Amino acid sequence: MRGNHALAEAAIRAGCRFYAGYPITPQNEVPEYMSGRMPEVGGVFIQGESEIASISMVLGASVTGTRAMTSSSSPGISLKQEGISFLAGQELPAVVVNMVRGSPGLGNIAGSQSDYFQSTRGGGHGDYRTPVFAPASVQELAELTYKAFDVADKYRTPVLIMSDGMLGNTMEPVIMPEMRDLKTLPAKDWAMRGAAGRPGRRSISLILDTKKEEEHNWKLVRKYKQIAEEETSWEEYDLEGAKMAIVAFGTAARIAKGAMRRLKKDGLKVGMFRPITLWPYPSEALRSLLDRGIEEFMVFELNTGQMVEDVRLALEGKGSVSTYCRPGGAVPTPLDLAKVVSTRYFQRVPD
Amino acid sequence: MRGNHALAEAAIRAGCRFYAGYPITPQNEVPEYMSGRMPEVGGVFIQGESEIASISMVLGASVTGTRAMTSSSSPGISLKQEGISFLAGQELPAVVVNMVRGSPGLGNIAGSQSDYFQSTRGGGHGDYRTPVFAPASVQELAELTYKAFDVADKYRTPVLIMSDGMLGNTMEPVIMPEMRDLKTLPAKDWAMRGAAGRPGRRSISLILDTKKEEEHNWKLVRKYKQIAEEETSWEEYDLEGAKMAIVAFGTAARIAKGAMRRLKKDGLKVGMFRPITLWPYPSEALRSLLDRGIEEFMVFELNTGQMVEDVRLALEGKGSVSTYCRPGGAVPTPLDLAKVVSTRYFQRVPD
Amino acid sequence: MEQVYKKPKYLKDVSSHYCPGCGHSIVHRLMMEVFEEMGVGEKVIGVAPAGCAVLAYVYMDVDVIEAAHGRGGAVATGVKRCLPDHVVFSYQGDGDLAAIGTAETIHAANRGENITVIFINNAIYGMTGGQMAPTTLMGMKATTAPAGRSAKREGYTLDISHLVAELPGAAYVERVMVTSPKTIVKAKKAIRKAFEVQMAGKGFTLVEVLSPCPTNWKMKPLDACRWVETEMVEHFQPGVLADRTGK
Amino acid sequence: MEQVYKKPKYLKDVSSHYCPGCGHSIVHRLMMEVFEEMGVGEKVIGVAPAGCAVLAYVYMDVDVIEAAHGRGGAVATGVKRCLPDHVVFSYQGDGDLAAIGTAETIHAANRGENITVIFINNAIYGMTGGQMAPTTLMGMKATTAPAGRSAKREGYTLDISHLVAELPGAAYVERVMVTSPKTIVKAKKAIRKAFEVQMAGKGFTLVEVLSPCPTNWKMKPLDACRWVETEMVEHFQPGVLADRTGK
Amino acid sequence: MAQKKQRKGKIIIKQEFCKSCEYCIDACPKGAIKLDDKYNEKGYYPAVHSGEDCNGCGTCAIVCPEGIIEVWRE
Amino acid sequence: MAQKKQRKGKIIIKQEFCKSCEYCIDACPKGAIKLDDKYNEKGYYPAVHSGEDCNGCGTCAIVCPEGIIEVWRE
Amino acid sequence: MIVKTFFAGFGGQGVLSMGYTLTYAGMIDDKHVTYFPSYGAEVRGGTANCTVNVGDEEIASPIASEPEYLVAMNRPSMLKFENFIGPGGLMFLNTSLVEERPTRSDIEVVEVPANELAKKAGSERSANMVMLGALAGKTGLVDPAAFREAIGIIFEKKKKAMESNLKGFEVGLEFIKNKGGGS
Amino acid sequence: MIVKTFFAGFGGQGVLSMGYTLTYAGMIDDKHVTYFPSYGAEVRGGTANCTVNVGDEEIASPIASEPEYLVAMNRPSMLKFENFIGPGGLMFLNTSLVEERPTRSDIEVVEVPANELAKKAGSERSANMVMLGALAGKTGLVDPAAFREAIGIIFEKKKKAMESNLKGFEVGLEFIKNKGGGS
Ligand SMILES: Cc1ncc(C[n+]2csc(CCOP(=O)(O)OP(=O)(O)O)c2C)c(N)n1
Ligand SMILES: Cc1ncc(C[n+]2csc(CCOP(=O)(O)OP(=O)(O)O)c2C)c(N)n1
Ligand code: SF4
Ligand code: SF4
Ligand code: SF4
Ligand code: SF4
Ligand code: SF4
Ligand code: SF4
Ligand SMILES: [Mg+2]
Ligand SMILES: [Mg+2]
Repeated sequence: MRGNHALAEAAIRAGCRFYAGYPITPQNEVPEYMSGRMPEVGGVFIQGESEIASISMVLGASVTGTRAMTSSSSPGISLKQEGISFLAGQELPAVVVNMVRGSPGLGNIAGSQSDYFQSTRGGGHGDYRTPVFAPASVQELAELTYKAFDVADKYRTPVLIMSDGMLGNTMEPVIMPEMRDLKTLPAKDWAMRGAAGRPGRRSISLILDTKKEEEHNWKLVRKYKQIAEEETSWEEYDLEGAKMAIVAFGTAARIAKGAMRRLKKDGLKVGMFRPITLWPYPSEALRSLLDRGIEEFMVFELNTGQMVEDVRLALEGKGSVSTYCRPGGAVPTPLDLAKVVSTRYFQRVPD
Repeated sequence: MRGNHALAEAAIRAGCRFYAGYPITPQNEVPEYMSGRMPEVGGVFIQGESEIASISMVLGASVTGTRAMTSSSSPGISLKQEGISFLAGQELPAVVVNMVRGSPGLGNIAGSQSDYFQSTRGGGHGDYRTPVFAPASVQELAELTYKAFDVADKYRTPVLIMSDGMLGNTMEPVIMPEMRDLKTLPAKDWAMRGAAGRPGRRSISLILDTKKEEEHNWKLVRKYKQIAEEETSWEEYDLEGAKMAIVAFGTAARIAKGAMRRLKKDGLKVGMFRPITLWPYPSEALRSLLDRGIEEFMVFELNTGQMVEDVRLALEGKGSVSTYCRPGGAVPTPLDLAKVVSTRYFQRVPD
Repeated sequence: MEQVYKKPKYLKDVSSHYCPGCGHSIVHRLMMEVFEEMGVGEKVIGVAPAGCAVLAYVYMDVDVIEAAHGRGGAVATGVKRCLPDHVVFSYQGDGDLAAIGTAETIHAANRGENITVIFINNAIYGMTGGQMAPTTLMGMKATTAPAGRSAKREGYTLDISHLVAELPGAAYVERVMVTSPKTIVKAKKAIRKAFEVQMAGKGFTLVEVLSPCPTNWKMKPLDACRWVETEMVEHFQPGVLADRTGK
Repeated sequence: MEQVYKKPKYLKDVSSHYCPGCGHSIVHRLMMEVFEEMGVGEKVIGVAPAGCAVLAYVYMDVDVIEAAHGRGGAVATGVKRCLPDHVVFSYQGDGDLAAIGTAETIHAANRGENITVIFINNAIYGMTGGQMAPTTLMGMKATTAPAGRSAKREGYTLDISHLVAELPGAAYVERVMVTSPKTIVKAKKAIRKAFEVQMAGKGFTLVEVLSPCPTNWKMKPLDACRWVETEMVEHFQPGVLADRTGK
Repeated sequence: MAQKKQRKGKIIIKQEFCKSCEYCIDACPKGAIKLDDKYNEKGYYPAVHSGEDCNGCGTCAIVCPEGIIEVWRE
Repeated sequence: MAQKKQRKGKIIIKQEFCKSCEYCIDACPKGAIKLDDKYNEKGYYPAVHSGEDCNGCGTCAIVCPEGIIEVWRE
Repeated sequence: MIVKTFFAGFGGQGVLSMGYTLTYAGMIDDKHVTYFPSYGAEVRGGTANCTVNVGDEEIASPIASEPEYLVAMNRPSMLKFENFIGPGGLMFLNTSLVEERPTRSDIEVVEVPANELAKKAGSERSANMVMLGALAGKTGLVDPAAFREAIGIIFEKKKKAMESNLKGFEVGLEFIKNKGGGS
Repeated sequence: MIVKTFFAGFGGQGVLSMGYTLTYAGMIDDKHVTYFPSYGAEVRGGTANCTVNVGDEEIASPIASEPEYLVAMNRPSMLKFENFIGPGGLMFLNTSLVEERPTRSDIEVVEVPANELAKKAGSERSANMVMLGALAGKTGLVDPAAFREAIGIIFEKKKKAMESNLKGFEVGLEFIKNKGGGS
């Protein structure tokens, strides 16, 4: 299955019954798939008049308790920032997919990770955070999308999927998660379905009283802490006995795996640490590598160097951090990376 | 003069001849002032139909070489993120003012610093950065706005002013910078004023060729490095011989000054480090405090804790960092802060 | 004696934040009366705007969602598509609906979304303090049009309801005012009609209410009402702008 | 022999990326011919859209700015207000102008901005691969309307030029097509008229061009032209929609 | 025609919510409402029954923005 | 009426830019254009003079999307 | 020393104008000053307030916690803000409109029948200036001459308002003197 | 081992369909596979390309650097992508439409007159499948039986297309056999 189709089908199976989105390459296959699939499962597909309208529709759908999703790519995601901030402020679940492209501006449509900051530091205004999932294969694109709906509902928060056109357009075999029976989804006692037998509800974010807004902010912070405790996720490859760790996520991690195979053949002890949640960032797990004797870290990102800040924050000044950054949609080969890694390896790792 | 008026008048004096904006509290006095003042100096004032239209108009004006500005507050700034990314990508100068309010969502209109991440980590998509100025008095609001136009032109980049409604609505005496003679402004040989006697120019950001987009990204990175070298700015207060440093910017720094007066009276050796540019962050200067014997840092922010990441990054794991964070538009008094600081001081600072 | 008027059931018993004589308050009350009379109050889901009516949920005892500025048409679309049997409205000011929300308004109408939009036209940005709105009359002063609106600088007074009425998806569009007993009774009828059309599933409905904003017009409430009846109606003629319910 | 036709001066001598028979190419050429004939080429500043014409600057040898998707009306406003004596145009597709850019289009027109908008209506999202546009005809299939556009699901075909024409700021609005020698000659006249009106400072001008997109319509180029002439014109009748230049 | 007997009515105004807009005063066909001469909590002179006969027509309730007039009729 | 003398014309098509849309072929009143039987660089069969007389009317140039037809007339 | 004054009342009472005049006078008197009005949606419903800080050193925060002086022009303001004042602070109360008195005993209440005095002086609208005169006389915060100059400048273009405002100010000043307060 | 194949031609030549069929066949043959088409604006102007990786281990990157095999269906593709191929790689060239030959000497050119063969086999449109047959026969990348099954599934609902495609595939396979290539 093509990545974008796998993502869309996984959403349907997770119980997504509302999709609104606006075309933009490289994720057009998501709305296209949804336009055909939603009517089959009795869900709603709307092509919004813009990304802003789309996320606003998703907000409306989410308030009714419906699992809802929108998807776009970098410029379109910028336009959704106000909406994401509102979803976070009103504590409404939703899944927002970003198939990142080379940027700033219109940029291009190649695979890129240049929206890392925007995704992890709330590109929208205000004190909020959103869980960010970064899949590295079409299989994981499906699985993490599926999971995103559960996390969104559990914590009443928008959840981001950060991937790119390379994964979205790659076709690979996928084992699809099972179709959820909507009746088995946990009830949402906050949802609005008309005020029969109870006073009117509200879903708001305007809190003029600064004391109450501050309380609301701290409440969100507590929630974010809980998410950090319960949902942080990463994967480790060949780190046992490794002398050096590549830190990479998503498409970059996939390339890194290829590089590792070459490096292994050449006898280098290089492992990889792959954050799956970019926020909450697996800082402790990464820091613990220091205790496991790894001092040398190479951050490999498809941008000019963004995640490296989280790596530095995690390592707290310890270890040595270098980067291999390729922005603008440039996608280096495993060999390119392997060369950079081995150069560094021989400079730094004592025999 | 009221902060928002001082800002607007300073922009006019800096040679700003195009303003487009959309009303939002707490910055309405900026467009209101501009609507009366622009016609007097032969400039253009437009109330855009939205924040998005406004920043797009600013982009159009900027292409013609006109000094141009827009202003808004948190939700409106979220809407401008796509436009800011385009300005950065097309390397167009512009000044964007954010009078931050308590958020996320509609939040409230009180003074807040909750858009620190958004401002310093490019809330828009892609690999770009924008200089961010954080004034701490009405006087500085005027001066930094004035300077912002020069920096924007020099580096062909959008520049952000990050302040809040407290400063924007405070009235204080101000000494205004002199009125610039437009003829003395440096020429913009890239500007479009019709293709007389030369081939057509373009101002674009779509770069489909990933190699070229990557080159463009690295070119921007070089520019950002230069800005970091030349424009980083901060202020130090009573740090000589201090045992503890408060790190605060903008309105928070102003409150901190009041707290310091109290603490000084009580004999505590507490100084303050105030970043004036939030990006580029004065990391080296902050780190150098370690060499000056300061080990204890308290970050004071009007949000749930954002700048503290830059402080941690700057200190590279050294020193001890605590925070006093007040989100949601809550504005503590100097006394509130002084209490928190002195508690920490007596816990940590050896006599 | 028999009680001939009492506060409608869905209007909460709290004092409002609206200025004296503000049209918002009147329209809130009319809507709640209509919901009570139609017996649909417990099926209503409303969308409140950024604007003076941002706190509508404080007064209306029905489910209310706060939309980002201008996005009421889209939020209401999301709600209605998920709950097609509920009564969904979006309540919006002129800045909200006709400036920043232009696209959302036009497209919700064009899709024929089966929702009702209550559009409070007070020719000004009320909440933010009297800036020019798309609906500000020619020559009228606003804090961002200190010399009075001129076509050359600020463009023309926008009749967005007329544009909406041109769209085939618009089932019912009427303009009313709330300035006197007579006009208020008429306004209520229009609001009721719009909700009835929605319940009948006939498509997009919009009621534009010419509404006094004494504060920003710097007039006494009664003078503001007279100004609506003499000046505003010159540009915004009350009446039915579209009725496609026959089909 | 005398040369009766040659490539216009402002059209660069490069092969375009447009598909065979695409209307964009024809309109580009007509515009460059008009600029040459009017002798204004060196005063022209254009705004290119996100859409198939995003690379317009590769072909047009005039100053060209790339706008974010849908923002042409606003970008052109910024340019024109700073350079009122220049000739400013915004070139936009139907998705760009009538979906995401609805507000910018309506308000630029309503302000009577003295710019010219060239609006390429091909009833589809060309660049992104054939998704539904606001202008997609009823029953027509698109990749996001696989069952064909239905009013209930996707709403109605939007005639945005008609809405623009209703606005007092719109000085001249005409709809043309580029499907045959005759219609192309007419289209060129309309484009020239619009730019002349702009030069005379009379306000907002818009020329909508019904334009074949053989690729996404999955037709041969000539069939696409015939489809415009028979099907598209049913909903989008060519002609002058507004002419306020007399005033 | 015989003169119609004037019906009798009664109104109750929740004075503490009144904002002195005078809509009811303007609308009342009987001149049965006037402004009080004492400020209420909010600082407005609230509407009050003027002493003239009320006919219970309800017009005042129709125009009151605050919805604070209750009307009774025989 | 006397028969008008047919004017003579000539066209030059920049074949390597032609995309085979056939607009010129359809538009030519004289049937003076046809598709070549060899692909060009881009992979299209480009338009080419068919051998019929051209009258230099310029219609083909008006319709050509690529703007690659030059026309001469006596 | 920094002294904080908080003014509150309904919109129509010239509350912001009181604060603005004090600020201006402070500037003329060569003090550090900040003026911070309530703004935005708070203003709906007709209440208004503002904070003025006057001091001889740089002012840290323009908003007031525990202001030294509170000016309450109406009853809701008195009730709402009574607890704001720092211990030992003064409340200037417009007794023309407020019958009750605050419940706190650790503050001093300066009773000024501002509307009555203003009406007597010729225009009820200058009740705010009467109050300001009382404040000036009682506290000596800023030199009365600076107030007169400030009023002169602020109302430069509205001669009639200037005169009635000046008159109001003097009446307030006089009232306090006779009352025996003042510094 | 991972083997990368890059397909290029104009839009009408069924280039993406070639890649898709190979991918599907690889899956049936129990291999790791990825398929990555050109997408978006690249597609304007009528060119198309895609990359298929087939391997017996997880595939790191779905896009191809130095593909082992290049299928060039027309002249521009040959010119543009000739330098992509890794040393020792194969170029499958549609000689029906390309007269020139690549200049590189470190690659092997497999000449397949795909259009002619397809025309002979009944439908010029199946030239892509002829080429795919040649690729399958020459490289042994995936079992021909898997290709047949893949074509059967992909064109399940279009019997006529299925038949002519199957025929084209066999013709290509046959052609290579006769040519003496193949694994
Ligand atoms: C994105 C965004 N921009 C601007 C604002 C500020 N804002 C709030 S309400 C409003 C306009 C109010 O005018 P209108 O819609 O006419 O409503 P009214 O108050 O007059 O009823 C504005 C500009 C906002 N909240 N969000
Ligand atoms: C904010 C944003 N959203 C979406 C896109 C993707 N996009 C580019 S062009 C386009 C629409 C193209 O359709 P149209 O405007 O009709 O132009 P055409 O290609 O048909 O000429 C879209 C949705 C984008 N570039 N930016
Ligand atoms: S400002 Fe105007 S619209 Fe807003 S509450 Fe007051 S009168 Fe009503
Ligand atoms: S996709 Fe359509 S609009 Fe775009 S270039 Fe091709 S034919 Fe033209
Ligand atoms: S009910 Fe009628 S008569 Fe009685 S007070 Fe009200 S308006 Fe007047
Ligand atoms: S209409 Fe209502 S609010 Fe207005 S004066 Fe009468 S009772 Fe008071
Ligand atoms: S100039 Fe006229 S006659 Fe000659 S080829 Fe062109 S269309 Fe035909
Ligand atoms: S019109 Fe132009 S592009 Fe089309 S076939 Fe003729 S020469 Fe070629
Ligand atoms: Mg309004
Ligand atoms: Mg289109």
